[in-house]
Amino acid sequence: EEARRRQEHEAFLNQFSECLCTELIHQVVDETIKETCKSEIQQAVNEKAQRVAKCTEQVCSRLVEETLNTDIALIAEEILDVELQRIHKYIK
Amino acid sequence: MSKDSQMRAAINQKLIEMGERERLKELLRAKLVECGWKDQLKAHCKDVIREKGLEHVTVEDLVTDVTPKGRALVPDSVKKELLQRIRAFLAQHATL
Amino acid sequence: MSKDSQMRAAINQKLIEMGERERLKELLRAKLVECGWKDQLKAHCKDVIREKGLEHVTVEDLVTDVTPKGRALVPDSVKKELLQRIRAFLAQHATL
Repeated sequence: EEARRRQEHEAFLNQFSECLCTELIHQVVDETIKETCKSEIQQAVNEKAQRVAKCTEQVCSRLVEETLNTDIALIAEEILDVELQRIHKYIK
Repeated sequence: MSKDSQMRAAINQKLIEMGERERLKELLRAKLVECGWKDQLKAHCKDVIREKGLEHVTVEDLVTDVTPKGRALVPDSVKKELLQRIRAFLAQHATL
Repeated sequence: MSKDSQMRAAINQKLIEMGERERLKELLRAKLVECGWKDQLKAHCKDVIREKGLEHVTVEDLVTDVTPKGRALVPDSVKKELLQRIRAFLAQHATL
């Protein structure tokens, strides 16, 4: 009787251990998955915001550069023309 | 309440009271980092975000997507180690 | 194409599509006149011509000579205003 009871108890403890093990794994794994998903999405959002900010600055700089290149060339041409005309008038 | 249920409740209470349940969870978390599971999970999250596009993924979507793989990726060695630790605790507290 | 290049292309496309890029250039030109940049640059061109002698200066030479100062003379406030305007536009119109 004692041996049978001990055997039953052993079987119970084995089953209990297996169940607890599975339960803990599911709990910890699920919690970690949730935390990781949240932090990975947050990280992706932050990275994207940084990229948008950086690229916007680059696009802005390029636009300024392009406009300056065009305008500086136009101004230089205009001033040189004016000076040439002034000299021509003076020579005449 | 059956005898088994009573016993289960008593062990669970003991595990909580003695802080063993939290210690087991901590051990598991550490093992999941140590074996590379967490890095694999992060990489999988990044893949899904890249594939679907950030603007099309919510945290809930991502959890649903990665959970099956996340669970499947837990190495047997980690499960075995946890099981051994649970058995050792129960053996140590044989009166339970 | 890198992620940065893709992003820059997307921003530019949005600005061009809605005519904002041209409006921004016009705004910049207006600001450059308003802050005296254009007058300063004209004066600088005249100085260079005077120093080098009219017969020794081509348009290309003059552009090369005055460009560094032309760039440096753009007030930071003008650049900042332009950047803010682009940010506001993107916030209102673009899903990047």
